[in-house]
Amino acid sequence: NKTNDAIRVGFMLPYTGTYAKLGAAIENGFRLALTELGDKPYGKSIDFYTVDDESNPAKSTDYANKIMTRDNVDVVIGTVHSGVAMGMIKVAKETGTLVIIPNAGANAATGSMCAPNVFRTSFSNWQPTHPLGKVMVENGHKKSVFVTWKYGAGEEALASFREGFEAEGGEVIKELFVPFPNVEFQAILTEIAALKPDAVACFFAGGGAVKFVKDYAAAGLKSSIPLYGSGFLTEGVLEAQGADAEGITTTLHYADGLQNPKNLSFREAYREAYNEEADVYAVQGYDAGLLLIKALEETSGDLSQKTQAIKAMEGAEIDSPRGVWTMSKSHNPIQNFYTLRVENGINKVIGTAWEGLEDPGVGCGV
Amino acid sequence: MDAATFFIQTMNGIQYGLLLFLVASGLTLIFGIMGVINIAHGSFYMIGAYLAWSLMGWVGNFWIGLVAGVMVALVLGLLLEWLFIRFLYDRDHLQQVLVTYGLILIFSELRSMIWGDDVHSVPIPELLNGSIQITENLAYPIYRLWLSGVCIVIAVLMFLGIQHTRLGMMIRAGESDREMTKALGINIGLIYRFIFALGITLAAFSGMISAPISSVFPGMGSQVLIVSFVVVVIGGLGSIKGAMIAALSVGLIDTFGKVIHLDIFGINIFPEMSGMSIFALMALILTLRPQGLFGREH
Amino acid sequence: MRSVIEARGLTKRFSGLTAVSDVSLSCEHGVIHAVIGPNGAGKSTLMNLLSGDLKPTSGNILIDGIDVTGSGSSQMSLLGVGRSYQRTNIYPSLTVVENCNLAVQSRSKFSMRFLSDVGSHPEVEVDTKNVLERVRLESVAQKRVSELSHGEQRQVEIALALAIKPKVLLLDEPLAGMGAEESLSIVALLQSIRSEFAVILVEHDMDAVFALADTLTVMLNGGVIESGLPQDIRSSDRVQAAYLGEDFSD
Amino acid sequence: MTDALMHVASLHAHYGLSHVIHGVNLEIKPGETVALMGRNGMGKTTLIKCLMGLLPASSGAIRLRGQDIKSLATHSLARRGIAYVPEGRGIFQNLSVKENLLLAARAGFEGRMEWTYDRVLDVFPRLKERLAHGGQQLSGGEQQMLSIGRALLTNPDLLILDEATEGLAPLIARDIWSIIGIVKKSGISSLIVDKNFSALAKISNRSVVMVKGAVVFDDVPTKLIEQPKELKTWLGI
Amino acid sequence: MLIFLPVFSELYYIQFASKILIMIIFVSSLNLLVGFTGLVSLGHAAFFGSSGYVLALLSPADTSMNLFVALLASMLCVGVLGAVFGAVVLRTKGIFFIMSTLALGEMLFYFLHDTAFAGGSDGIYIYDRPGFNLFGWWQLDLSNVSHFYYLALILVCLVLMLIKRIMNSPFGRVISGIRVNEHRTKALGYHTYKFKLVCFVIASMIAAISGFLAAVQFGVVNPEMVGWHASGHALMMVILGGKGSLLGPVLGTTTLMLVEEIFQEATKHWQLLTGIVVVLVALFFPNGLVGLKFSKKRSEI
Ligand SMILES: Nc1ncnc2c1ncn2[C@@H]1O[C@H](COP(=O)(O)OP(=O)(O)OP(=O)(O)O)[C@@H](O)[C@H]1O
Ligand SMILES: Nc1ncnc2c1ncn2[C@@H]1O[C@H](COP(=O)(O)OP(=O)(O)OP(=O)(O)O)[C@@H](O)[C@H]1O
Ligand SMILES: [Mg+2]
Ligand SMILES: [Mg+2]
Repeated sequence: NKTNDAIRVGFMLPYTGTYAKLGAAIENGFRLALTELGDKPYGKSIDFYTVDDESNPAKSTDYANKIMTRDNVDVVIGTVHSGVAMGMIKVAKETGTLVIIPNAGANAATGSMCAPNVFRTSFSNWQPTHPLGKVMVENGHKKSVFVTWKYGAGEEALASFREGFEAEGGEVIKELFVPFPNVEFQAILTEIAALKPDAVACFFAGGGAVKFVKDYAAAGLKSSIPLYGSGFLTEGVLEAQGADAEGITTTLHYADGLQNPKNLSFREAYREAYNEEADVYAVQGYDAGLLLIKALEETSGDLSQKTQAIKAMEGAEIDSPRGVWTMSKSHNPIQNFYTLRVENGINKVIGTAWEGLEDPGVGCGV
Repeated sequence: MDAATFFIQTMNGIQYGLLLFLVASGLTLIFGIMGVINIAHGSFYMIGAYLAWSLMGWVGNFWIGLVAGVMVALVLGLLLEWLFIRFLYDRDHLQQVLVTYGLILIFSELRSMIWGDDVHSVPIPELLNGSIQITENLAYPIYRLWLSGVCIVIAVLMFLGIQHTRLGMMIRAGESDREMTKALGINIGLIYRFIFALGITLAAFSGMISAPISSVFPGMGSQVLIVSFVVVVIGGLGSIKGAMIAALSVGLIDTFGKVIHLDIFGINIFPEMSGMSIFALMALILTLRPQGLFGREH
Repeated sequence: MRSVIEARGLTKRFSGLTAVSDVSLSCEHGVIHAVIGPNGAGKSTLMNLLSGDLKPTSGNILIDGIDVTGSGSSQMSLLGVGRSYQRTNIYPSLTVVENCNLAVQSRSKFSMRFLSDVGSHPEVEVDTKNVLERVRLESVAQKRVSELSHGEQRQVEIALALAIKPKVLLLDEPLAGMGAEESLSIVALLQSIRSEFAVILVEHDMDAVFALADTLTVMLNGGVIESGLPQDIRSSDRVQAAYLGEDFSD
Repeated sequence: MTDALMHVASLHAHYGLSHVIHGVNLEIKPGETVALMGRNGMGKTTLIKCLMGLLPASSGAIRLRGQDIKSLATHSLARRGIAYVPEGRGIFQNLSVKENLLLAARAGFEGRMEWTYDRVLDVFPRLKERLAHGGQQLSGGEQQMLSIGRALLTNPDLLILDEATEGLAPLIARDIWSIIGIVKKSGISSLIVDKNFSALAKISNRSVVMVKGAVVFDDVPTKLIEQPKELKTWLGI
Repeated sequence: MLIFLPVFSELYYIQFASKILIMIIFVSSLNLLVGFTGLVSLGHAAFFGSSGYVLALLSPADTSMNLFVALLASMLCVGVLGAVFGAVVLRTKGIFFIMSTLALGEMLFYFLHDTAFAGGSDGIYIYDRPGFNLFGWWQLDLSNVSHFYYLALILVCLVLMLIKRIMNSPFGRVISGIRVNEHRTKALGYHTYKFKLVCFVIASMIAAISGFLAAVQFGVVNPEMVGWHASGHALMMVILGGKGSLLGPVLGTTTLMLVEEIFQEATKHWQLLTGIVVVLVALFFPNGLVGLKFSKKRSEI
């Protein structure tokens, strides 16, 4: 009963729970991108289907199945949580449905689990912390401590940080873990004070990021040991962190303050449409939309021509608010990473940490 | 770990323990003493934090916001008791679980509708904003110390209130035999309404005063729920003293679990498996003392 | 004749309070041994020791001459000790028949079978029927116990003790809460079955005690103050002062 | 009728679907001691539960000092001067003896304070020795004393005793009867259920006999003793 | 009607029905503890999840296992785990039992989540579903939705029959005695600990069946499967349906899953509506949804 006069787009995103905010931003960004297409692209309507994945990996294949099999969508935009994304990919491999991942960073998604029909417009966990080591060594910090939650994404971020940092001659003198999603950091901070590293690198996001940054400052460490992190440490939570975030240096593939024309117009349009400021998640959603448009252009709106669609997406050059990026062989963005520093309550771009960083796509036999 | 660090870590553990006690205090009342299983405890903690954020932001003063928040929580508690909980005292405990589970869903959604899903933080009040330098590069926030003080005060008040006042006796009597309590002329319904509301208020209050150091975010309720139950149960139902000791032990275990390195038979226990630590502690204590540390044997 | 159950120097202390101190007594088959004494004398505690519900601080318990001190209540029960409780201790939400079935089945070897049907063991129902007839509960057999009156519940309590076909029957105030007629019928019941068990009876109803008991032990403050034949006890000054009062002096 | 402390008229009560109390009429005058008798399961306890507001009556009237109290909550009934010693005693297991008593202590309906904590301990010296014990550690008899002492501490006008001397040693039972005597003398009305017919007959002003949820006899005890045949069928004596 | 569902229904709804069937097995096994034995467990998902893990760990990378061998292996491993857990938690009673089951469940959760031993927080994926080949002339293919559905349906029936059998057995009689008054049951001569342990193991093995099926259906196992949320959710279904009856878990599971499914379709605020339904049911049907049926019957009298 698949009608050929509609493009069926499914959102598999968290609409409830901790990541609900990200889910909303992604959907907003995505829809904004599609407005470029007008009302009836290629004479077809665009039908949207949604499923709230609750960020629960145990239900991931189930929800993926629901949107891919029952709703029979042409393409799925999802999701935020890495574990859920993996389940989704697993189902996508069976159904062959196109998938565009607008956030989840699990390396395997475009590594060992990679698939022709699975694309990512965000980042791999390997990416954001990889350039961090270089930035730290450039700033003269050779001995560092790494702090993260004990879970998949944290461990992947740590591994890539170590790789990048050691390649530049740095040394990770201690890895400190906090059980997920525990947010009591006092013990860790005391340990850091005792270890006296040159700098601290960390991987946190959301509520944990806010608390870590505030506690770090309250413990007085901010003035003696500089804090670095992957960009998610300050992204979207700067307001909550307030003055305590001042001076934190991070690396990320996007920054609100990027001064390219694309970004300025995107932010303007986003503000107009949703009456709020865009963030990296909105950009990732937006780029997912741009990527889909490439596929639609190539197939004149008929996504059932899968091979063409995939080919178009593989060869896409996305003119993104974050700067132009291309797809790697394993379907992950080859993109710039910027060095950001919090100054006066905003993430200021102070340089490009790495031009065109490509995830190694380990284990992907494409 | 040198002696100074060890000492500081111990202090951290105690301070965290006190915080846990505070978070669990409302549950000690409602569950430990009234015997009502309220699994929505975490939701009230979360609501407290969001209330603090919005009220304090609105009036622009921590203390006024705190008082206002306490009022709101009290009213909310009274209302909930009147609407739902009062029908449940004489019923199977599991019905209480079911109703409060429903409340979790309702509150998390209402929170999202009213306040959104953003992460926020609440500024530390001027009066308590500052810190004490303890080593050359480590400072201790005064607010945390104040928080510990509040926990101790609440613990003492609760202890005296429950063990040594008529009201405390009435609550405990009501738990043992409601009909008989009524037959002695005690309006146990009214008392329970207030105690329930008080428990809710305590939960919300702890959310409010933890907000400046814990930040305010959607999943914060479920995080404290389990640990609160752990504290109340390890301590033994109805025992304030037990809850305090349990909270301190959990605080210490959690603190040291994150920084000590411990291998057993080549398997890394700490910090690799420190997430398990408080549950292992609970399992161990309940195996040795099936009624909790200070629980009465039945 | 050898005693079926025997206590030697039983003592039980509860943090500070000695509820039972150095009590020795024994009971033979076919004998009703009554234990009386004022409230709080330690009678129920003694029963709890004999039934394994409590572990003695010191002293020994012998069943058929074999030392079984330290056995828990389920082991004691399997050794042939049946008991009724002073505070009614039955299955309120089950029917009278179900209550008894449980007791009867405890003597069988098939309780662990979870794949066979209860219907394939009709002997349980038969025994239950007999017990209910004995304690005159047939008329309420299908009622839930929680819907019975206090007195009827007390009868169920006794039925459970009888249903396990014990060697030793420990009855802790079986008549409490029973009406005059029910009391009489229970006394009659005990009379009719006395030859089958060794019975230790705790009871405050002195008419019943003197009607039933072959020997008497009188407890006070945890210890035994007198022990002997009913008529001797009745006339003992110490017992009168401590327990009976003058009403029973003749 | 107006001078009655408690007045019950054609009271009916059910447990779920089973009709247990069938149109009971009963009157308790101030200072009167009424014996409520009947075999097991005849509805004595159920009637008392209705009087205490613990079981809602299906129809009929209950008046206290002329005022309709049928729809009042149990605790306000107690506050109007009714005290209750239930069968099974209703001791608060998790409270100490002292707490059980202190919890109940208060002035009566008209502010009387005849029964105080100290007086109760004088009357029940046994309790004095057990003050710190938890409710569940008491012997059966000790619990009964505690329950009665607790009821007296509310300084009631009407004391309802269900199974007054159940489980009490003869000497103590005698004490209880004498306490009931003291209670009677101090002008407190009481409604007493007990199986000791002769003691009850001695002390009560009136005997009420229930059969299958209805009152079949309501007169002075001597009249009852004169009817051996009825005694046998109603009470099994 | 249930039998012919695959004939007329869309694929997705067959899968959804299978999901309900799987949960019915899980919830029924929990009901065996909660409703029939009076042991309220908040860690039952430990057995549900670990059964899936056993399958995932046993599954060879490139071929599919024999269904019955795999199922039996999972049940046995989980049975052993159940015996170990049970031996510990059964020392406690009441709320302490709830909390010790929670503790052991969460320990397992963190063990799976924090160590690399079984895929850590991401879990493991099962690529080749086990199957069964009857001498080459008939093939049970579990990636075929209808086949899977029938397997689940048959297992549900077997499990319900088994539980019914257990409850009508001498063992079941003792179990309900323990629920109502364990002290007296002990005094009657039953070694209650042993009975509870056997029951605990049986319940864990039945839960293993459902966990096994879930792992096969979803093709993924994850620490969330053993976490207390999963246990709690199942417990809600038991209470919602009405504990202590064979039908309760069936009603509770079906209702809650349907309600969630329908509300999820209807609105982003589906949790609000679900919450309201749960609260209302709890308030108005003190005995769960089965109570509804009984009260109707009663009013007819
Ligand atoms: N678990 C316990 N802990 C502490 N003290 C206890 C405990 N059980 C009983 N006692 C005390 O031991 C004493 C003896 O109690 P027991 O119940 O044996 O008396 P009893 O002779 O049966 O009295 P009654 O005739 O009133 O039933 C009492 O003073 C009681 O308070
Ligand atoms: N909760 C209940 N539910 C249903 N029926 C009950 C309930 N309690 C008592 N009954 C029934 O009501 C009748 C009256 O019981 P009640 O307890 O009033 O008797 P009683 O006169 O006090 O007897 P006893 O002297 O044995 O205490 C009995 O037949 C009993 O089976
Ligand atoms: Mg006794
Ligand atoms: Mg009665």
